[in-house]
Amino acid sequence: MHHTIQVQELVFKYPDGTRALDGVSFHIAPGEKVALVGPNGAGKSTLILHLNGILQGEGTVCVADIPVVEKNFARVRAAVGLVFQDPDDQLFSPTVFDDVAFGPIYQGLDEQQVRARVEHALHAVHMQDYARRVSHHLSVGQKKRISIATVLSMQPEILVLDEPTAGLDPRGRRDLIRLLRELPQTMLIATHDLHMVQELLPRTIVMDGGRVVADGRTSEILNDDALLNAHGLEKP
Amino acid sequence: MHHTIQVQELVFKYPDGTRALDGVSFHIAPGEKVALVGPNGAGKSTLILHLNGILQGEGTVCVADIPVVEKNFARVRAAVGLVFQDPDDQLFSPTVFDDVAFGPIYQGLDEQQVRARVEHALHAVHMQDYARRVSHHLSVGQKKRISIATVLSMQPEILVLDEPTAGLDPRGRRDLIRLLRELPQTMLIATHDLHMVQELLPRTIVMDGGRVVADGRTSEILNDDALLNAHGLEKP
Amino acid sequence: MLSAPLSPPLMHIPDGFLSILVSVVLWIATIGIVAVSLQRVNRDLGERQVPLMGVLAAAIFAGQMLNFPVAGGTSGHLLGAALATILLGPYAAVLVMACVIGVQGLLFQDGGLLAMGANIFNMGIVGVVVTHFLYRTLRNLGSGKRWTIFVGGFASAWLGVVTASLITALELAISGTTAANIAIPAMGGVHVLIGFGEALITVGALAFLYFTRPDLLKIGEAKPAGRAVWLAGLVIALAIAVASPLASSFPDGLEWVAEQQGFLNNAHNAPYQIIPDYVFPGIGNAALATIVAGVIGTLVVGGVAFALAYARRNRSVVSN
Amino acid sequence: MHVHFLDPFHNGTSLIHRLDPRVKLVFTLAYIVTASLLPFGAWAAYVLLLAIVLSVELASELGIGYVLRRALLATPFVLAAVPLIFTVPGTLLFTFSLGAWTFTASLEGVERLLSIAFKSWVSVQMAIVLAATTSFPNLLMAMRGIGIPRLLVAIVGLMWRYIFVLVDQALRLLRARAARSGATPEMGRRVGGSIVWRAQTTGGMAGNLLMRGFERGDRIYAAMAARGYDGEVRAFPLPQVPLTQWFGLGAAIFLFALILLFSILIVG
Ligand SMILES: Nc1ncnc2c1ncn2[C@@H]1O[C@H](COP(=O)(O)OP(=O)(O)OP(=O)(O)O)[C@@H](O)[C@H]1O
Ligand SMILES: Nc1ncnc2c1ncn2[C@@H]1O[C@H](COP(=O)(O)OP(=O)(O)OP(=O)(O)O)[C@@H](O)[C@H]1O
Ligand SMILES: [Mg+2]
Ligand SMILES: [Mg+2]
Repeated sequence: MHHTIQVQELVFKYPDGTRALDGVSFHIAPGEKVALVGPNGAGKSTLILHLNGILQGEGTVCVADIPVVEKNFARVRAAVGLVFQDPDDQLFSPTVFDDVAFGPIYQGLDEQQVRARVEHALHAVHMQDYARRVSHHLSVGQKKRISIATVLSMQPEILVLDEPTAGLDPRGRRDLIRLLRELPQTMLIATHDLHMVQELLPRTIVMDGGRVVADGRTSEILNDDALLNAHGLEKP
Repeated sequence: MHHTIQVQELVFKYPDGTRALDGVSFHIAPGEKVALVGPNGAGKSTLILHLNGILQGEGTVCVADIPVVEKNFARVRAAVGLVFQDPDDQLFSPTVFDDVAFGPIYQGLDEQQVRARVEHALHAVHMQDYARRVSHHLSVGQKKRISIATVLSMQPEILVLDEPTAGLDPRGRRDLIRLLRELPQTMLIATHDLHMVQELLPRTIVMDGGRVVADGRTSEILNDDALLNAHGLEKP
Repeated sequence: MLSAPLSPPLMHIPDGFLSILVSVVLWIATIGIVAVSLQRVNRDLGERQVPLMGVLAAAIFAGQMLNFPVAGGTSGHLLGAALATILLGPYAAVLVMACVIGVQGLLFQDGGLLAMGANIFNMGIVGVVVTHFLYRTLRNLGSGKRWTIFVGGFASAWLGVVTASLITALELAISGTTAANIAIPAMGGVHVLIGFGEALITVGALAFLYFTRPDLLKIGEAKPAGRAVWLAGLVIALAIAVASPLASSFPDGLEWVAEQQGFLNNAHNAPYQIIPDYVFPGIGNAALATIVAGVIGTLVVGGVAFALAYARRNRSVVSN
Repeated sequence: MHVHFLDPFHNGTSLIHRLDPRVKLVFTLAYIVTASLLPFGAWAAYVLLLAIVLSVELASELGIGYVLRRALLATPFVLAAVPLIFTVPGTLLFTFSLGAWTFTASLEGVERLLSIAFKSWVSVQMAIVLAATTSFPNLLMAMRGIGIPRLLVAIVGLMWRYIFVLVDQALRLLRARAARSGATPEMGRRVGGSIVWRAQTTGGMAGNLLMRGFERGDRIYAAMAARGYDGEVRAFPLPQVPLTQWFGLGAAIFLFALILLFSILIVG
């Protein structure tokens, strides 16, 4: 299967009239790790919510070669693992186990398979001892890891993360970057953390005002002072 | 009046037994701008909440020469403007105007004075056109500015800010630093942003484990690698 | 510091205060109404209901911690039934309130378990139905103008609280655990005041939402209420009609009663004089039974204590 | 800031902690029903009930002091039953007058008041033990086990999860308000604003919480949808209750029935 993301001429207006996406197009190849950067309100989160059909705008979105339209939602959501910025939005079940098992249960796996998936996912984020813990009594960094486990357990081909390092202290951030480097999936990461972009993600897409204003090699983009200044960014 | 902060042998335990402050003493002279740094859980926020009596521990705290004890709370809170880390914690009224007017109305000013105060405070943060907007629907950086206006309108002699740059995009952060530099008040700023400390604040207090472990010129402290490493900090 | 009470001092009835008949009847009524509400909410809200109901129930729970000082050391609190009804419509509001009251009882013993049916009925269902009834009527009378949101919100929040308190007192009286002619006016009286706090906060919340998210105020209006709600409203209105003449004659409250009673105790030492004269109420044949029970009880508790001590010693031996 | 005080669960490994949550829930309900059904003044039965709850407290290793302290929370409601002293007819104890009123206390009234207080006291203790020895996820399981609809259980589960988030938020809003409630007295003004303004501000905070609730509800829905949620609540089947615990529960209910029967026979 082709773990690609294709977005073409995507336009989206919020009900109150805010034109959050204004003709966005790009293409991500299998296995690529891509950063999505831009100032507050650029439309990054809005774009991400289109990648598995939570929002639907005009234009076409294809994920893993499946068009993101109503009848494909189940398949699309199995293919794309979405991690939201705030782990409190992501972890809604009473225990860590329930949360990580949620996706596999909805995929219709039987109990034994679900347990195996959960164990594997928690292992990947080094949280295997926390299955019985209650999600809200964990630290922010731990919640972040569990959030990632909740999508890993669905074994998606593509990972989409919204500001994964926000709110982590330096050590927690470093652990997370290491974890993301180990994972083999195609990745799209929206972030303000340009240091992480520099270290982890070879390609960068810059958005502003609902449009893609630059797309290219991270090393080039982060050295283009004029571009960075024009879009509220700063050299790391 | 003397816009000082004096803290002597302050000890505080949370109800669950956590000893968050373990004998903290320092003295800030009028007009000084001081950084408060240290790893997660060092006790920075806890200390700040003592400066206007929201928490009360053993030891003495004097602010603008007023002892922070129950009967002085109203005066202390008029003298110290506290800005919390998350602007969503700071803004609780429907419109920006209502929020900035809360302090002055509480102080018992008449309508005209309140209006003048609000206008002046919004002007200081360059948000004079936003008075009628809904606080909740602004960008993070704009909310941060409004948060600061809510305390400026009370005309405090001392500003205490908890992690003011967290969650801002690079441009928002730069604007905020410029604003803080312009303000004449005595300032104590708790932060993880050592770049800002370097630029803005000539003096630094380092906390760890509920104690002050260093207090001196920022330039010296930020060059003391042994100290920084020992307390989970990194040279900017 | 912010030592907030887990819930406002309201009418959460603990176990032991309602007769089994009243408890069971109200449990059955509550289960029926909650079941109908579940079905309706399922139909109207679809798959969004679980997250939305859950988080809003948590928000109402948390909102009950918000208070503001009123004169004389008391404070105004939020109960939330009116707000939930106006925002969500009656069915979803019943669910949200049932969850809030259920969790308060189950986790914090704020209200009993056997009495939970009654508590959900009083604070959830009665509060919701009365609010809905009055709010819709006022909105229609004012032909949906903006100010009717606030006037309707104020009046219905106030009436919701007062009615719920009267119904609570009525149930206690029917159970034989209080005297109707004192409890009903006392509960009603204090909640006439508490109701103002509720009403003011409700209007403040509505104003906030009107400014920030006016679309939210329309969710509750989307569906016209079914006949069931109007019928329930009628029944409750009748109950008020019966109870209110009593209520108006005695403007005191539960807290007032509390203070006065403390005062009475101190002034007259009343309860303490009883014991010396009469050793223990029900002396006679029952006394023997009590002694026997006491002996058995001591043996049971002592046995458990001994068994535990023994088990623990064994455990520590093993772990060594 | 983190609100731990909200979670009444005390981790432990005692016998009571290890019981199946459904057994505990049914046992607690049976106990409370028994207490409610006992006639007024059945002191022998009350003592037995007290012995049972004290034994359970001992076995739970929570510490009797902890339970008794928490049980006091429910006492203010006893005031509702105080008028009984004066309204239940029976043997005259004493009279006194207060202003225009004369109060006449009766022995039967006092007995009834004490009975109600006692029943309520032991019931609340048992409920405290249940909440303190059963983690909430297990209580949810027990709720499913006794037939509460899955949908409702799911809503309660989510509610519990977000109580911590939103109570934290509420406390922070209160803190923000306190921080800006400052005034300098020498100006000689009336400080604090009017009551209506205060209430409006508080209302704004409540509205704020609700709005965040709505917005968070939307985001959680998105998170659930992203993991395949389609409106149906799914979960693993419940595990079996061990046979010994079934027997234990049966024996306990039988004992309750005996206590009830005898006290009704003796006291009437
Ligand atoms: N629910 C909503 N209703 C109306 N407008 C919205 C909504 N959510 C976002 N917007 C608007 O859409 C635009 C894009 O927002 P989005 O959240 O996608 O930005 P972002 O790039 O993720 O910003 P940030 O870096 O702050 O996360 C902004 O102008 C925002 O105000
Ligand atoms: N409400 C509370 N109850 C119990 N312990 C608390 C509470 N709030 C904070 N603590 C504890 O007190 C200590 C100091 O916390 P504080 O919030 O002051 O740290 P901080 O220096 O502000 O950290 P950060 O950089 O993460 O903001 C920590 O160990 C923390 O876990
Ligand atoms: Mg975003
Ligand atoms: Mg802090």
